[in-house]
Amino acid sequence: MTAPSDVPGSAVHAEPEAVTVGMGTTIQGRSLGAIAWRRLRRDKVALGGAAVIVLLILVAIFAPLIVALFGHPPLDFHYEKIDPDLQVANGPLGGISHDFLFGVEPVNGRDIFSRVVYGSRISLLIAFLATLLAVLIGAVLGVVAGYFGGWVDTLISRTMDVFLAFPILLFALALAGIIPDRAFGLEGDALRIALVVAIIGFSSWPYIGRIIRGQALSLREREFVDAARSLGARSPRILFTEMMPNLVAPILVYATLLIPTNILFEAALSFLGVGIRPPTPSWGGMLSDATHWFQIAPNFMLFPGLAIFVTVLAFNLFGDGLRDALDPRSR
Amino acid sequence: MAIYIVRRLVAAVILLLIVTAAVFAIFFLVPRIAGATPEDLASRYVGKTADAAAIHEIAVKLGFTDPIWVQYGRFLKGLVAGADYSTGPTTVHCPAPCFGYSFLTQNPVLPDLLDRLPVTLSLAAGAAFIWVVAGVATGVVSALRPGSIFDRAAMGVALAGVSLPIFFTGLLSLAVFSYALGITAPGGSYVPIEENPLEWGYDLLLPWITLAFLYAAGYARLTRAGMLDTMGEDFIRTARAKGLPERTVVVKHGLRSALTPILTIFGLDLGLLLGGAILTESTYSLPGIGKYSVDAVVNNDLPKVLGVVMIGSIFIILANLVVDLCYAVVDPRVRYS
Amino acid sequence: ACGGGNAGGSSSSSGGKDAGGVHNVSDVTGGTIRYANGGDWDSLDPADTYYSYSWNFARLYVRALVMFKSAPGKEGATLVPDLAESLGKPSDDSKTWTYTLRQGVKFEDGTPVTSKDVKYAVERSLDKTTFPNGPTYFNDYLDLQGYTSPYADSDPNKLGLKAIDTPDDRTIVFHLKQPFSGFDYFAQMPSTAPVPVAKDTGSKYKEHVVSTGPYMFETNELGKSFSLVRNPNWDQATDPNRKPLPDRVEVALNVNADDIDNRLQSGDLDVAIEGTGVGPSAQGKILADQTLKANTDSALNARLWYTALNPDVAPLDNIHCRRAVEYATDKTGYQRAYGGSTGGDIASNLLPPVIAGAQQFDPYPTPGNAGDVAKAKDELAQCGQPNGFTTGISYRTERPKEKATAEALQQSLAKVGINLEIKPYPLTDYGKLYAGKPDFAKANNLGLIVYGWAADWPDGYGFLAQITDSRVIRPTGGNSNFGVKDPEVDAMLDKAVTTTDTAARESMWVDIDKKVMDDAYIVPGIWAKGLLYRPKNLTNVFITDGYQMYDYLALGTTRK
Amino acid sequence: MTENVLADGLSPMPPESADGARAFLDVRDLRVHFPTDDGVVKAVDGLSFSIERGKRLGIVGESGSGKSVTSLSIMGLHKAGAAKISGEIWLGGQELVSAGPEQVRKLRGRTMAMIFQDPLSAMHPYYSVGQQIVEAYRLHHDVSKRDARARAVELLDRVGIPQAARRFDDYPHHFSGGMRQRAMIAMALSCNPELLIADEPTTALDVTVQAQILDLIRDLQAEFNSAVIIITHDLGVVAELADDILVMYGGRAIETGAAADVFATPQHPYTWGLLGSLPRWDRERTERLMPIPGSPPSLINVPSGCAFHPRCAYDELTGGLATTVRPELRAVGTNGHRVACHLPDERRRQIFDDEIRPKL
Amino acid sequence: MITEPAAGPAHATEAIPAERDALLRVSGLQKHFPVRRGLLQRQVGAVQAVDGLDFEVFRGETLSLVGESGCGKTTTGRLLTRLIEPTGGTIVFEGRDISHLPQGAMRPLRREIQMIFQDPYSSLNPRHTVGTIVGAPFRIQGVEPPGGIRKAVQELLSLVGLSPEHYNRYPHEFSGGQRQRIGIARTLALRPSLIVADEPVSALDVSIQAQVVNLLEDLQDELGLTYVFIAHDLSVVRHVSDRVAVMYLGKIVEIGESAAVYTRPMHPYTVALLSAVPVPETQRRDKRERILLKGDVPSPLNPPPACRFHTRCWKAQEICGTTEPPLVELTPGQRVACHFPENVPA
Ligand SMILES: Nc1ncnc2c1ncn2[C@@H]1O[C@H](COP(=O)(O)OP(=O)(O)OP(=O)(O)O)[C@@H](O)[C@H]1O
Ligand SMILES: Nc1ncnc2c1ncn2[C@@H]1O[C@H](COP(=O)(O)OP(=O)(O)OP(=O)(O)O)[C@@H](O)[C@H]1O
Ligand SMILES: [Mg+2]
Ligand SMILES: [Mg+2]
Repeated sequence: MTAPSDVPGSAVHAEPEAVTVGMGTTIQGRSLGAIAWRRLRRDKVALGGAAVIVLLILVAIFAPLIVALFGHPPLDFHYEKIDPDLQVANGPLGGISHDFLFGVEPVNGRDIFSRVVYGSRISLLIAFLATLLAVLIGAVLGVVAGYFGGWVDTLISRTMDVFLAFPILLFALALAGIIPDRAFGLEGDALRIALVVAIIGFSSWPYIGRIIRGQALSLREREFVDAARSLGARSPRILFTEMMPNLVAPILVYATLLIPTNILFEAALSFLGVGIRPPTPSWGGMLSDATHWFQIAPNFMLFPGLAIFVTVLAFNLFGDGLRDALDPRSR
Repeated sequence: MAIYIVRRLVAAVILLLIVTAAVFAIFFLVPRIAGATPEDLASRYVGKTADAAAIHEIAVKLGFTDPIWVQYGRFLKGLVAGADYSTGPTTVHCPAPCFGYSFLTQNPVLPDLLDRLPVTLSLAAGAAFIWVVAGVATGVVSALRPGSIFDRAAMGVALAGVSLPIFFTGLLSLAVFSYALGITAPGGSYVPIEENPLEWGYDLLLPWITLAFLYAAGYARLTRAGMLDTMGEDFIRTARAKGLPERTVVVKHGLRSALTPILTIFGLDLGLLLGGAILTESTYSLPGIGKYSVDAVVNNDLPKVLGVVMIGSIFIILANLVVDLCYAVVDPRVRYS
Repeated sequence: ACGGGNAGGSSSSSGGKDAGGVHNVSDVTGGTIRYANGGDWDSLDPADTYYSYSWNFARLYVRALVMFKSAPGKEGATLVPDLAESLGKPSDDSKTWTYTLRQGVKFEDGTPVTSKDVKYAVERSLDKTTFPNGPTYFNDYLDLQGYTSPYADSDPNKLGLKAIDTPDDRTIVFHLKQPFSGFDYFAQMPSTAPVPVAKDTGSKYKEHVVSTGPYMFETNELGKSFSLVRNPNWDQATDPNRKPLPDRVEVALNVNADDIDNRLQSGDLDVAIEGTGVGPSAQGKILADQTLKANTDSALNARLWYTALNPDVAPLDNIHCRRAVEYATDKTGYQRAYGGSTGGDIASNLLPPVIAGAQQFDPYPTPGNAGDVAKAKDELAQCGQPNGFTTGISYRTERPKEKATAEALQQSLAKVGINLEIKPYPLTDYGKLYAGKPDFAKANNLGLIVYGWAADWPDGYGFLAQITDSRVIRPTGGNSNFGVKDPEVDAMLDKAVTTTDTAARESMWVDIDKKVMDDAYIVPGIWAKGLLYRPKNLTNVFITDGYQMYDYLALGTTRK
Repeated sequence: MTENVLADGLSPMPPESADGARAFLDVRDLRVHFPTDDGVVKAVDGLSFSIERGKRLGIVGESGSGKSVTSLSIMGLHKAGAAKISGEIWLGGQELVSAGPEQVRKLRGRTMAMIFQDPLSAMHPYYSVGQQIVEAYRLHHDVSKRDARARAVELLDRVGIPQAARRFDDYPHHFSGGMRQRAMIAMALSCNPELLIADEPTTALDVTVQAQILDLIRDLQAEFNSAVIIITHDLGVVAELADDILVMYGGRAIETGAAADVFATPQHPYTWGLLGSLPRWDRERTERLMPIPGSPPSLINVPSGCAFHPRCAYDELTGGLATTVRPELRAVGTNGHRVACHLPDERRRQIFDDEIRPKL
Repeated sequence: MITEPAAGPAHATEAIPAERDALLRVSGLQKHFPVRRGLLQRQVGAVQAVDGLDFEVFRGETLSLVGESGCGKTTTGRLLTRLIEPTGGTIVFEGRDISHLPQGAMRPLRREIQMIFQDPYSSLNPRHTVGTIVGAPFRIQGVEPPGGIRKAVQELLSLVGLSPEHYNRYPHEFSGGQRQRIGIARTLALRPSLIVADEPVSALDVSIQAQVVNLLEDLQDELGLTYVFIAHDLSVVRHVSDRVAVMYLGKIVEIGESAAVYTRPMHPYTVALLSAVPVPETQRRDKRERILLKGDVPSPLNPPPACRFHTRCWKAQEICGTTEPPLVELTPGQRVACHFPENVPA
């Protein structure tokens, strides 16, 4: 028995070292997350997006502080800044000055800067919550549809079709007119936020749902699912322990990409007058107010519009980067 | 093929029923759950002053006192058999498919809708044309030179495009092009194509571009990704191995398969254009379905809302059907027998 | 600047020949006048419409018994006979009113108009299920005896209503339940314009109204546009009131308001038909530009923008709390919300100056109209709410100015500790389901209700009846009186309507105004003005006090 | 010797065109490197071989040893940016690495053609099988559509598609795996290429169909007298088909020679391992197989010296040479049998005779 | 355990004891996958993936299933492990009919029957650590091994030739062969008596394949395992199996001692199959008699009637297309389903 390939010792407890020799160099002990992080770190654009997002979140959180430092309370009127006849700011540039960084609103002279700053709270909060809701519904239903297949899948898929065929913007408009002032133990802004979150969440889950269903369908064909079943695992375990961890990456990516869509959605709702109630500032609401003024007070339209644009762009950039980083196919 | 189409149409009708039922239920049940009585609902349609008796009479006339399924049944019956409506001195027959009469204006809904359809169709068709051509062309050129200056610039613009809300770009371009520079038509301009095609195009130019910009950006991104994917396929390698010139490889082998998924998305988008149309028509105040539907919803005029939903859903379903048929033509693997 | 009752307000002169408040005097005929409406028309059916611009315009295609004179200023608020030979002849108790029709008036198809056609028109206007939009004065005042509608009428000629007699083809007699001295105002409503029973298609009649006026319908696309052309069967000889100049009238519906303003300025349009004045953007542009400004008129409307204080909602049930609000309100903010001085004058009481006999007084004066914190706090203390209180304020979602009002009130009331929660409701259901429904308003704590009211016609009754009479408050909603519930006021109203002496009647309206103000049920905001833009080619342009906008009957154009 | 090599058709290290006689395909010191996120993948790193027309060369080696990369380099099918290619590839007297892409393109399909492993994904799903063959044919021949069609039908018939004229209009998904592979072959052969590269042409097929295809390739090659490179990791297929064999490991050739020689007297320990780990059904059952321990090398951090040394049982016998110096191909015996191994020939022969041969 | 009365005669050859102990007995096993189309998902046909299998697996042996792609090998394996429900026939495991046991009742039995999967890349959950993967059987079955799960897993890892330190690593850090070892370790965790290995080495490189084959053999010796070994590589099958069953289109055409089948194949299909296998040897290449079959394997959706091989068989006659040949024992221990078998001893 000199054959070197027959490593001496118990044949059953076979050559652990020998096995690892070749691979020591081949495979570095990096998790998928680490690989993704490495790729992401090199993606300057995505990082830029992430930086802007972080900045925006900070702005939203510290809005009172920022406004205290650079602006005026968002609800305070500044009649002295307004030409009583023309209704717009005295002087050129819509009242932009070191005191009012973005100028003032027509009619009442509120500080556009601080309203944009406070508006970020509504936009981000609603977009995050709505995305969370959409992801929760979409991921659970998607994975259930994909895993169980059959009539469960048919039912869920058709439901998604119906949701997608539904004129959701109209529905939102209608619902907002019907919902009473107090409902579900909520009132005021909280109720409006809940309402908008629900509308957006319920209308955007099928997008996530479809993707997750597709992923679940292909995951189900992976043999580790069979392996778990052959060990006697029950469906919940397979769904949540075996499949879900593999869906975290796509869910994360599509959630990131859904956030900007939802920001736009929220803005559209506010624009059509369904969103949050005055005087609480929101970007879409400001744009809606600005429609009557944009010819003589362009700054009133420009700044909330740019705020939406920058936010959405940042999320899109980051989302794209994240997808590229987490998707093994991408370069 | 015929069987396939019939089957799809049957499925489409079922989907339509579900969607309308859902709309019906929402618009009826939600107010009821919020505590509204049939009279409350009717009181919306009684003018400035009416006493309880008149309100009740209207509630009966509009059928609010019936159970919801009776009302929905009546709606369905109107679709297949037409319906009779009292105008006061006489009853008129609204021939099938009857979408009902507006609660508020007492106008039949369908002619109103058909009247406004050309505006929305004009808007949609022009925008779709622009965005497909611009988006796909940009995407292909980008995909052929990934990482090039053109690619980066195009993708940058595309990303900006998908990040801009329609109502913002709309207002902005109105402010700049129509009011400041005066080179495009002001908001609210619309002339039917059969009256003056040139004027039609001129009036719709800005709305088209605004609406198309959003989608074109998306399509450029999609096309680029699709092309990059396809160009990595084995059959592209085969085409190259035959010695085909790169242009043939790209156009005949690459683009053809890359475009199929875009076709699907195009179908979906066409169907879902209503959402975009609502915002564009609101921004440019065009008298189309989008604006009509917003008014209908604001006035809680259910027959109108249902009509819009029907038209919208039919549109979605037709678009999907057409796309699927195109798909079958383009991709022999899904050809149905 | 504009004194009470002085019609037309301030008007700037333009290039054309102006005389007696009329711009561009001309009797050139021909051409097309193009109108645009920012919204939809409630209805073109004379029985089913309730907008002043609509009544103003309806005179182009139908003739009611009586009409507002086509004349500038105050004269425009006087009634003249139209279809009738003279104004109504009341019985002694003012319960019976008789009119005699002119001879030779024909429908557009040449059929002669008879008193039966007028009776039928009034009958059908009673049917509120078919014609929900129109006013209900006839329903309320005629002695109906259970009559509901000609469509439910067993009479073969559909003329079963006992409250109206037509003793012959030219005479029509109205019998009222209660005396009413201002019946001619009812008779000027388009619902007295004759409708041939054979041509009546009920709710579809609006698609083709049979004309008696100088113009008739050429095309009519509901919700989109319609056009009028000259009516060959209209005879100038029968009509001393009208001098129709243009050959054609086109009206576009549902055009965006900002676009209307822009197109007026570019000459694409002639008249914004609603007559409420240009939007904020255009106002800013126009006021900043002297040449544009020269082409404007400021119309003082019979309209009050106000905020009702709802006594159903505590603590506004206490008069002192209501008065605290009166004192705390910064009226300059209110005015800014409506566009500054261009949008209207600060109102100190209810009756707009344009209403005959109206007087201006200020029961709650504050320095510079900017609110008086000290007095408000004092009232609050008397109310037992020294630290203020919290209540809701409602407004109509689609009205940016009302939104601005709510925000401005929120600001100014906060200074005395009154916190407002802002609650927008959709315009169409505001009166029917929300603010105008007492239960709802109470349950949702709508202490302040932002609203506006315009007189149906410029007299005290037309202005006050619907907002101060407690008996018009219906628990089912649809109210415009949000809480003036005072039997004394009701009694004063009853007395006024039976008073035939005009001067006495007018002073009674002022008393009611004072009483309501004293009880602080209403915070008057602005007596509205509209900044009307008048393109150069428009001729015979003047503001009539009858409708407080351009008189559409008189307009002509130089553009062919 | 030169003559001998040419007669063999295999000349791993032919003289630098000393007398102008260069093999039909001559690959010299080919290096294909892919820069990636993790480092440079040296997929092929100094590979030389040649083949004459009328000969069949089998390239074997395990997954990732650079077989496909080599064939794609010859065809010029690597993406311009992704791969860094150096060395020389001479085909019929023309150098391809330095040639312009348009020049190489003109050779593709006509002078050299390729059969791919997975015929389903390698054919365009939207065009009929016939169209795809016609496309290749008409590109290089100025013939009418009808003539091209006739030619395609003839080819389909030739590769054994029943009712070729009728199947012409079928799409790839209508064909079974074996038929697709036949159609691929028909497509590749449509222009009578002088060099045919078949990259794992039978891996996706069943044994019985594989036998049919191998037969077909052999017959056609004899008929057209082209040079054929068969790439596979199935030693059986090579033994069946190839005249010469090239064994690759870690992007390099480690043994090459006439097929008979390599199977009869394999020289490299890796080749031994390959043969030893194969179970044989036509022989008596041996108790245990002789696996090669460890796993294939990383192509980014290729082991120093002999790339096989971490898995080699005899690397100690080279006195450390194996871990430091990269062995070059050296001739052993006659007939151009060459091996890249530091073991002294004597020692190697002894090990083979004593330890290996009995177990094979 | 209940000793079964010999339903199918277990025949003695010199290597195998007379009355053999059948661990698993399969009779008439069928699996038809319905093909549904249309709105109502009407069944328009069935893929007859497995259509009437009879065989038994003896304790401690390796039975191999060979055949071409799509002939139903994997389906058989999944039926035996009851990952799918048979359409017909019975599976008797240790005397217990498990063919239609509900999943709940099947759970405890899953400790006894385990499966090794073909693809080492897809059979391990990429998001779980090796420890989680190999420990999963304990957790799922609620078994607390002495010394804890971690210790048990580490023992298993060293049993299959991996280092216990690999416990916290993820599958992507391992090569294909190592991954297959991880899969095997998981299979072994509950000490099953029967292991169904579905092409356990097909995805591996030749050089690695042998490591795994050796490991499987060693484990069988050490732990007394019984294997049902599914493969299409005839050489590997020959190497590992005691008996072999040759499948064609959902049916067993020949089954017997592997030595006998390989040296004296009786079914024409087996003969053709063996002749088609390329042999890594050049000397004999031109001398070997090769039987080239016509055409491709027909679709199991619409298999040929009677003898399913008759469309490709060079010996086929009329009867082959009309009468289905039964699986009969022509020589002891070797059963063949053919009307005209080859190599029949005189
Ligand atoms: N475009 C590329 N970018 C980076 N690495 C690549 C690229 N193409 C191939 N490689 C790497 O080059 C090495 C050799 O690949 P190649 O495809 O030639 O192997 P092979 O011998 O054909 O293997 P198989 O038998 O699996 O087909 C592999 O490690 C592969 O990962
Ligand atoms: N879930 C399923 N639904 C429908 N048909 C199936 C299903 N699973 C397998 N089949 C079909 O059953 C037949 C047998 O499949 P199976 O996977 O058992 O073959 P196999 O012998 O394992 O083949 P391979 O060697 O390719 O793995 C095939 O035609 C396959 O398409
Ligand atoms: Mg390869
Ligand atoms: Mg299988």
